[in-house]
Amino acid sequence: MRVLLFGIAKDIAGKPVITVDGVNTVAELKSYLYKTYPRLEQLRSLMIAVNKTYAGDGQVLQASDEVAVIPPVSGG
Amino acid sequence: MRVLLFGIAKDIAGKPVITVDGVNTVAELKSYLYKTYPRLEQLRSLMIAVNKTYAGDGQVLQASDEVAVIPPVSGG
Amino acid sequence: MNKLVRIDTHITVQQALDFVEAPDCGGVVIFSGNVRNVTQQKKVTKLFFECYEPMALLEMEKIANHTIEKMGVKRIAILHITGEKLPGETVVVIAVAAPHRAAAFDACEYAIDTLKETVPIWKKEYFEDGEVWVAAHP
Amino acid sequence: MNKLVRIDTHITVQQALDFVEAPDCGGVVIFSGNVRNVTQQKKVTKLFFECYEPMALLEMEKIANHTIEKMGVKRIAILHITGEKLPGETVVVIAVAAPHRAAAFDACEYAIDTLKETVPIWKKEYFEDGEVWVAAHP
Repeated sequence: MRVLLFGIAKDIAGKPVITVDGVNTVAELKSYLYKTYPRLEQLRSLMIAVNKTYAGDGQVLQASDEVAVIPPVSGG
Repeated sequence: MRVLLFGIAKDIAGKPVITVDGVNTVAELKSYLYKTYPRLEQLRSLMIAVNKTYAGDGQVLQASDEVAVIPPVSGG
Repeated sequence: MNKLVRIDTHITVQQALDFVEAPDCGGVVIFSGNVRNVTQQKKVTKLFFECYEPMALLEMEKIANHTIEKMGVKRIAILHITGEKLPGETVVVIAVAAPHRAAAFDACEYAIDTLKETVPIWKKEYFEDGEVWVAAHP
Repeated sequence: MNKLVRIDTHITVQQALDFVEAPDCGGVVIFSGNVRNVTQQKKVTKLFFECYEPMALLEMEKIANHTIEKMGVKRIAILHITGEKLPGETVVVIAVAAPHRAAAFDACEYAIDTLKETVPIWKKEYFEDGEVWVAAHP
């Protein structure tokens, strides 16, 4: 599964897109991200968007989903 | 004493400036105005400004004052 | 100068914005009031504004001072037109710059609310079948 | 169309105003956010904004819909820039037209407050001695 990264999350991962396999839910994806990129745990918040909508931890992920890592937003 | 009139007060008096003598306070000026132009009593409010500032009924008027009749304002 | 009050035959949002914008304030809030084409189900053909100009400018300045001294505003512009206007045209613009945007919103709303209560300006609405001084009667 | 949401490299207050102004609404409230030259006592040299653009547009549209469906707004424009900006430049503009000005003030403030909480846009501040993603850490 392709996962998009933005802002400081992109800087921490060192790239704008990563490939993640073997995760079935948002919660599992977050665990994978924290294990792989521990600095993500220091952020004020970390949200996951699925198909351009904020997703709760329980949401099931499909291979075809557009998944994105959303660090704390700071627009405006 | 010259008294300036604006908006509907000017229309009711039929002129933009009137001369009023023998009034010593704002209250006396208002009485004179209501007697001379009874339609002024039908307005939602009637304020008097003395030297470009709203004045209370008790304020004493001097011949040199700039006196104005302020019907309900409706700017903006 | 941190305040601009002006009565003129033509005003624009851009004038007010240009006056208040500066790199030390992150947020600007603007109110722009326009002539409506319908009021109380009647078609408005034009509006006429009369001002007691020297007093109106003083009252506008009082409003500006209050927002700067008591409401956390850095710069404010209050512009009002005088004379005739057609539906859609701008009759009042208030722009407020403040370091905190909540203060800018509060001050801009205070300024337009107070202007409508205290500033000696009178609006006459023209309809197809007559004319009326707005808010004159109960 | 009663709403305009746009992410672009350059935006102006006038664009937003032109979209929302119409003779059926007496009042327009605008918020304009600009790059400050100082933040937390440090001189800002420039800002960089990154957007997750398709999702950001959807979130901006949700905000616009809420103001129209629930807050008495007739028309709303929400514009945000992407890319680099210098101090003093405009990064966000929200313009709201409503029949009642209190509703326009409330909706405009709601829109900018919500945009800052939900729209996936990230701001990096550049100082003379470094750079930081704003609000990333507690």
